[in-house]
Amino acid sequence: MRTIIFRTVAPYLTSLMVLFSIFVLLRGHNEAGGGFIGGLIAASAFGIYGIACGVGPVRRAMYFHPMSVAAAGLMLAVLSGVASLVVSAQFLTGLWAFPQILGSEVAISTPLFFDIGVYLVVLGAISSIALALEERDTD
Amino acid sequence: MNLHDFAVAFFALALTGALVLLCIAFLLTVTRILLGPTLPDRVLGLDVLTNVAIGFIAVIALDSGYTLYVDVAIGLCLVGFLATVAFARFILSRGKTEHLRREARAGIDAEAGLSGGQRP
Amino acid sequence: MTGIEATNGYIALALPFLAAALAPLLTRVLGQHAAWPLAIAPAAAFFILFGAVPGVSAGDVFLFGFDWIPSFDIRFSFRLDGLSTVFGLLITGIGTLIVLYSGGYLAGHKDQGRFFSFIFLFMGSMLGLVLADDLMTLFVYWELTSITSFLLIGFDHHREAARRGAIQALVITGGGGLALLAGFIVIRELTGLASMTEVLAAGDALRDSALYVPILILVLCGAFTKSAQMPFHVWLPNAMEAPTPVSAYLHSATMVKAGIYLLLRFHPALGDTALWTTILPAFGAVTLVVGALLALRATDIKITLAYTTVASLGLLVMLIGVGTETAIIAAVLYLIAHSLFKGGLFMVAGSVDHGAHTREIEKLGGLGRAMPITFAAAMLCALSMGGVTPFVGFLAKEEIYHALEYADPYYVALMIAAIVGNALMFAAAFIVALKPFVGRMPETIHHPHEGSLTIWIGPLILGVAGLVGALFYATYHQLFTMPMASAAVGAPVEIGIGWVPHLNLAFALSMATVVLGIVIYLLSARLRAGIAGFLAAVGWGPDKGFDQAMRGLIRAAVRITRLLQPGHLDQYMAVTIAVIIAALFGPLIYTGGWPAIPAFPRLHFYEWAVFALLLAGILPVVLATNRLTAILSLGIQGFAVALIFMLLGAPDLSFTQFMVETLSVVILALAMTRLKLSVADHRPLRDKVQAGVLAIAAGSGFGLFLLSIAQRPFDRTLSDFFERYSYAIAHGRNIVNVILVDFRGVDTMGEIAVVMVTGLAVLALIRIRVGPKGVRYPDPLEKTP
Amino acid sequence: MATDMEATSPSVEYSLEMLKAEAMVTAPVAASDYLIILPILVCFIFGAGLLMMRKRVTQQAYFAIPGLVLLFAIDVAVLLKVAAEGPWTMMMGGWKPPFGIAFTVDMMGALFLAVSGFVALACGIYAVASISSTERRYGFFPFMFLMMGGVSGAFLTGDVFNLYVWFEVLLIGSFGLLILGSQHNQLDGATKYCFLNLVGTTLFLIATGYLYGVFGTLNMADIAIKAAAMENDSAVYVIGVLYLASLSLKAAAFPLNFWLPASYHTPRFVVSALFAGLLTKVGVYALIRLLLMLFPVEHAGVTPVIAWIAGLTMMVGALGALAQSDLRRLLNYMVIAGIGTIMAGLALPQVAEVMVAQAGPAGELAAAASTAAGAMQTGLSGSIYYALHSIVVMTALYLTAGVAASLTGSSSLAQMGGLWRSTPLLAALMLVFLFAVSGLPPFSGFWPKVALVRATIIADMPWLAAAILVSGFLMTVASARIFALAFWRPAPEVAEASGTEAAQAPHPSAPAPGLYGSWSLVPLLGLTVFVLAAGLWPEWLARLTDAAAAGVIDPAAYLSSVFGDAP
Amino acid sequence: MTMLLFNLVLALMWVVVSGSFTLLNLLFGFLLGAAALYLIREEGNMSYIGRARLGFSLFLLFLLELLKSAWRVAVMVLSPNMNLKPGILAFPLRVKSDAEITLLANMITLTPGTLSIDVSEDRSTLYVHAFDCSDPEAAKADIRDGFEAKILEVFR
Amino acid sequence: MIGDLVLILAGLLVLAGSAFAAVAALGILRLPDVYTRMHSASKAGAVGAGMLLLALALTADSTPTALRALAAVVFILLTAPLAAHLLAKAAYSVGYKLGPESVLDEMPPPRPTNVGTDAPADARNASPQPAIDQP
Amino acid sequence: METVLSLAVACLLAAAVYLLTSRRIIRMLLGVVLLGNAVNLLIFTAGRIGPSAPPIIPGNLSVPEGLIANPLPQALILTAIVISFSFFAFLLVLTYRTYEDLETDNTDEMRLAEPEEEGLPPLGY
Ligand code: NA
Ligand code: NA
Repeated sequence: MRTIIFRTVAPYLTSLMVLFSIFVLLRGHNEAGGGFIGGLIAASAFGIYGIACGVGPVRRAMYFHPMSVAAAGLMLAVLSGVASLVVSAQFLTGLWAFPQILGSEVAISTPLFFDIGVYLVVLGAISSIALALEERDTD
Repeated sequence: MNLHDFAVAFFALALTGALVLLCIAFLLTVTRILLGPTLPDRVLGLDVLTNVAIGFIAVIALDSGYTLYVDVAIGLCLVGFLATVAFARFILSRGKTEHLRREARAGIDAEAGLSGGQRP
Repeated sequence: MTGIEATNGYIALALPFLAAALAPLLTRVLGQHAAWPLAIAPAAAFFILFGAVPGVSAGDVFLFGFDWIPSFDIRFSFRLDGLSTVFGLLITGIGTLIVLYSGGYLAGHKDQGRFFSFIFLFMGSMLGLVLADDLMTLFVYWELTSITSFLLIGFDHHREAARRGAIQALVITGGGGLALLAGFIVIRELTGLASMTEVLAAGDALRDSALYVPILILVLCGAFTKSAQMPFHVWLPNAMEAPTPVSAYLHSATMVKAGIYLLLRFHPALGDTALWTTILPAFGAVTLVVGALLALRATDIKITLAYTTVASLGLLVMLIGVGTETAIIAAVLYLIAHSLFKGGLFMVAGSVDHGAHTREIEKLGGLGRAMPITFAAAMLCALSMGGVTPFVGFLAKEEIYHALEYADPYYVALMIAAIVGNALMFAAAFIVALKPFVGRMPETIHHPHEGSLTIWIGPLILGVAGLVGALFYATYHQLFTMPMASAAVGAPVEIGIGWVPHLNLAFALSMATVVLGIVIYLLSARLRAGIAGFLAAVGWGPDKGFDQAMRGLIRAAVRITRLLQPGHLDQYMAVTIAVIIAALFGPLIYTGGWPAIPAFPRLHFYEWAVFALLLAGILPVVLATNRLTAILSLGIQGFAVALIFMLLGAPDLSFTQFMVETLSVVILALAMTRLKLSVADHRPLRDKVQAGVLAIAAGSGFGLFLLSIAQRPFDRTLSDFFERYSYAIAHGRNIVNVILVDFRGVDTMGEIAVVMVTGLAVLALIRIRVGPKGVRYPDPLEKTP
Repeated sequence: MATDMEATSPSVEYSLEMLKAEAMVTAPVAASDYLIILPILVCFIFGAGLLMMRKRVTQQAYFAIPGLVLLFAIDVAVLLKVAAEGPWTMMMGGWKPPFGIAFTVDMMGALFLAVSGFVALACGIYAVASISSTERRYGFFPFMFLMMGGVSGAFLTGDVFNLYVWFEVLLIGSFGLLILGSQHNQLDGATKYCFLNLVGTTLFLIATGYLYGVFGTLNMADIAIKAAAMENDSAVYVIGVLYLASLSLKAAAFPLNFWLPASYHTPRFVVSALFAGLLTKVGVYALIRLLLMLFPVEHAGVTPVIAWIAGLTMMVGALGALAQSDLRRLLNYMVIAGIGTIMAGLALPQVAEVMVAQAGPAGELAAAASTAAGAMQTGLSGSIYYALHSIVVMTALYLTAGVAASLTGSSSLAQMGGLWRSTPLLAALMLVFLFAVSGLPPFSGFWPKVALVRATIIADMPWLAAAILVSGFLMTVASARIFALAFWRPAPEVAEASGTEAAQAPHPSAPAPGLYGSWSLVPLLGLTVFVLAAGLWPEWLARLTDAAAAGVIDPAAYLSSVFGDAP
Repeated sequence: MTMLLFNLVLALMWVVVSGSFTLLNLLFGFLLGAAALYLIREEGNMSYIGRARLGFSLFLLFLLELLKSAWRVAVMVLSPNMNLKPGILAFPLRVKSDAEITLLANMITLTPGTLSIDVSEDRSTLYVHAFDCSDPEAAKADIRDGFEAKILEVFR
Repeated sequence: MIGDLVLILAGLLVLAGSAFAAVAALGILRLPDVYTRMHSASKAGAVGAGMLLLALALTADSTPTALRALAAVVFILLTAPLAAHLLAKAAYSVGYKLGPESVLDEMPPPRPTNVGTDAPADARNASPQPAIDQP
Repeated sequence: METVLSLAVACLLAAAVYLLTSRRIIRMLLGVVLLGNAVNLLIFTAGRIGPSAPPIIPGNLSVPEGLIANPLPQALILTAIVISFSFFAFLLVLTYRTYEDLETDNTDEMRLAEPEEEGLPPLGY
């Protein structure tokens, strides 16, 4: 699918979609969205990038191997649960902090990191699948 | 009837009308997807179905007042595009094989009047 | 505990196992001479047990043990009374000689250490078996003897016959063992009797119990298989594939006696009923006569001895079955005598084999000069076996005829069997013990020679023991036979029979037996041919039957397995789904949990439209003959489901469903890109009908049950909780998301693990490949920074 | 740190602490209570970590083996804690039961957990020697850890839906292991395994959906309490039977056992070993947990069905074992026979009426007055014992077969041979495992079999006792044949194996001869220790399984660990 | 420079989409945008300036033409007798850069009666499917004098 | 007052949008070949969905929602021509011919070697692919 | 609504079963997707259909305003969707690889794990 037209637009579409995916991830706690959907959107973004520009650029874009991203996500999710053990709470108990940054209140919490972990896992695993399939297709 | 009442009534009526139209659109689109006859036709049908569904979501959001459904619509925009791209890619790749070129020819035959889908 | 400390008992029980552990090492260091130090173990056990004899002969019963598995109410406990002690003495005493004999017999054999280990393991098991009190303890040892004999019979494992013999022994004795286990468990669970001591104390109650018949039959299955009663006897001759020391030990003195031990042991509790006095003598008599005839037919002296063992076991079972005090005494006398002479004769057979390199009776003769000590030992044993005075065999035979001398058809029949059997065994004894040593030595035998001390000492001692026992019969009875018989009868008995013949009916019958035996000996060649001809005419025997049964079993297993596991996924799936449908409808019909007839649903028109869209998506997926249409229709129904979720207030679900459904269709397309699949996709009508029936049943069943559940009142406590605290504590307005990352975060943790593993599994699937022609492709390298 | 942050938060209402007291378990958690979550954390962290280092194939073992040791150590610690203090519960997220997900471990769970950790360690050590670098690169250890995470989660969770999730985790992990290597027969086997198991888990999910519809809760303890209050509810009955069907499929019970003989012989031996030991047993565990503990009344209603399932499964397994000419496929059927034996212990009714008839004949002798409850206790204890034994022994058998196949270059009974002569230690171990799997004393399989036969006899089901014994007999035959043909018999000469056999290419997944060194014997010896310890001195284990069975039959301790003493 | 511009656009879009008009959110959006752009660093080598200024006017044109286009399609589809003379035109391109070609192609697609199908490999020809090919040269002239001219004017 | 007018405007947009969507659907049903249908799909379809989202933006209860609806419109407009182009190119490359009523085809027929090879046309895309299954 | 949903579940399940019992893996894959959807709708229905207000707490409140749709089944279904999607992806690639290597998608023709021409096991000892 390497038409000039698609190839020109795809990178921008991809970054737009990645941005949107992060948005969906971060607002998931309060409105529709969350790590899984965010991850799927991000993976779709890379999928489009891959279809337009090939697997190589996608791999370089992600820098890490997608499966490592997924593993890091799982690790992050698990560790965000472990955090509550440090304060002698039950596993996965949500810990919240609301620091003021530049005058606005920002919510930082273990459930947020958990959701980011979900995002990374989905992004990594689904991209890995898509890239693996795509690679098979284009060699 | 003041303007407000009219606006409200008109809006409600418009929504009902829109739902009717969109249901018809669903029906027509599905018909095209089922009829085919070629794969691009069906993919096109799915693309339109995505658009109709986006519209449907918007109308339901208006109707129910839960405007947060717009997020669902956005998601559908994104993956709808992905689906079309992937299918285009699929069509392109399947053109590679001799075997499938036969299918493509058969598809064109079908377009020229033969019934779609049913071939030995 | 007086006569024997419990500690000593445990030591006696443990010594053989200790020796088994040490044997490989000692053998590596000392070679065949390891037999001497190793023989200390059974000898020591013998003396420890002998220490109990005074008490036991005074009628004491020594019990010792401890709670082994209190959770299962199982004790590791032992009982030393006359029966078990004398058995123990036989096992350890003959065992000592066998160990010495093995040292010489297998001298230089590369697996001699292993052999010693096995034989000690067996000895320990056998000793435990006879001493055990708790039924489960007994059974464990019982099965251990089966296992160890499997290893011993298969010792020469490079020969198929040895492997066959081992399997046959394991199958038959193991199978009987399972019946015995069932019998023990029935006794244990339904009567509450846990040990031999308790069983013996509750004999009357047991005999009156409705469970008597099953218990008896199960116990007899165990005893008969182990003691080689017809038709389970086939394993015994085939077990002769084992090295001769094994035959001498297992198949004469010990293992085959385990069944006899069990019958003697249970006699006070289960004996003296019509069933007992019918089944046992019947099996015993048939086994006696058939075994003796087959002994005559055999040409291999070891096989001859094996069949005489079968016959002897039959005789013993017959006597125990008769069950009178005299009969039990006779059985006890015969049992001890048999252990001595048969053990000796087997060792003689081994020595002959060792010296002449053949065991074929036709090819043997004139060895007496070259092997005088062996000849002497052989004659001592044979005379005892033939019931000639002054040997212990004579005492036994006299007592046997005493026990049967009643003018009653039942006894007459048994008496005839006994006479015929004894005469045949008399002949067999001399065929083995006399014929190889006298006459002309065939040309085929080169340099026959006497074996080493360890080879001939065993049979000689056993032969002499048979003589000494009879000569000093009072002590013999006092120490051994009376305690044993008392235990087996269940009451104190007196035995007075001596080596000096008294002129009575028994003696007359004894003489008649001898005369008949001599006749048979002289006619043995002709008789052998006759029996062989008869057997050839019959053309079938239990041994052949065993093979047929095994093959039949395997063939049947193959047929059944092929039927149940045909290798077709569609059939597996159909059966699986059919079972699931049955699992749904069965209880639904049984309990009548059908839904009430619902009112006509009131939906908005666009809701109907969405459901119509769902249907419009489903139908082509099912019916399309074109795969691509089916795949795209899949997208339609997915959209419809997503819209349903949205209409019902589940935006997250709807969002996800749209994404997932589209991605599913997309990756389906990506994967299909390369598949040169034909687009057309037809399904035979029969298939369609079968699938359709399953589909309609599954759909309607699950749908109806769902409806009936939806009609029940609902407990919404959980969701109320989530709603109340979602924002207040978990700081999230999207309750669904809060459930996912907080309330039920662990679900999500598992879920992402699934996603991650899926990614990896797909990678592995795609990257590791074996080409269509089985070519291995190189390990692909990924080029990522 | 956390309290600090919360105090400064403006959006938190002043009554937050009150709300928390209302909704959450606020008491600090004792350090030892964390044990309940550690098995999963270890599995996930090591799995993810190994995935990140998957390209460093040579270093993976240095990471994986300590991980497995740690996992086993934690599992043992959990067992010891349960033995000392009884069941305990941790509420994930700190939410009060039944709202959050409860992790509850009782004796049964702890036993399964510890034994699964044990065999995982054995398989891990074995895998270091036997798994190729390509297979490591494509995730052998991550798959294994994640699968163990699923297995551990299934044993620990006290929430039905969460159990479904762990089922899926272990299932997908097993998929990964199953296809690793991509041999053609693997692909075929995996197709059957995957589709059929997918149907099984989906049925589980369906039943869970219905369950939620009926009870409105997913917490097992909560369900147990609510179900006890319901009298003969038809929906509960249906749900119970659906769970029975679904978990029978997971456990490979007849007639839902197709997937097992179709697939277990296709992956690497060590993978088969891990599967044979664990996967089906998780199904058994869940069946005990869900059907016996949560729905005792419904269970009593279906005991005749379970008895039939058990009997037929035993026969199918034992006959199947006799019918095979390939050692691995033979072992597949032994797994099934073992499942049948285990199921026999679940076929005993809890209701007392059954024994009334039985009391008569043995009346005057019935010193040990047996009751049906006693039968169930004995049978369940036997089942759990047998399941633990089966986990270890089936793992051991596949591993031993793996070494044997690597030495002879084949796993066909017709082509293996000579191992008793060439590797007596291996052969001896094989013999021990074969006798153990046949249920002969003094090995681990004997005592549970005794318990099961006892229980079935007490419960007046002599035919089921007979089935147990007959299947044991057939297994003995099969075992003896294995030993005679593959170990005793001299290796067939190349010339002998002419004709059709020589023409056939070696089994594609048969490992190269002599692949494994003596490293592979280490796990085997470890497994042997269990087989002998549980056979010669079974009391330690019998006491534990008895306690486990008692905890299932009367789950009061389980329930109070979730809800506290006041219900 | 262009990257910075696009990054700013992304940051603004973030603010718009997330609906929180604070400096912090803008900063955050900028960082996220930078990250997102980093991902595609290889492809982002556009070489035109002033896109921000021109983009808007082009966009308005776009919308208008699009509406007209949709209307024409609707009229045609709803007319009982669709008098179609469709076909594919080969339109010789004057615009050369990827971005220009892309823009033109997309605009053509959304304008009445035409739909870009492909660009030849040497980037000299744009193949356009048109509803009305009764006079191909007139149709090509329409494009040449309309959108292409506008784009050339704007970009050069 | 303004609110009511906005509501009426939104109502009009809703009607127009759904009408366009229906027309798009009718178009793909009525038009003769895939290329002409693409016109209908990419224009009427996009405009229909866009108008409905616009109506949503007008009546949304919060600015962020409205802005998101607008963002969705922009996204649709961005992707609709692209999708049409890709689909048309793919269909043509593989050999799906124009309908019989077509009067002109100036595009060269798909070259067999070029069909769907997706070979990188220029150096920029010549990213090395790992050679995996070539022995 | 429950009635119609039950009917929808029945239809989806029936279709899934119909496809799963096929010999063609591609068709079975389609069945897997339908099965997943059927189960999701089933759980949704089992959690009862109440008000259709999405379970999202409005910005100015700390608890939902009035009755809302039951959030728990939604969360369960989300988990189930993700899992069934993962399984679908895996099965799809498995099918793809199977087809590549075994050159068939007909399970009847895949006889490698359980070959057709199996002889009897050794009948000797
Ligand atoms: Na298993
Ligand atoms: Na399994």
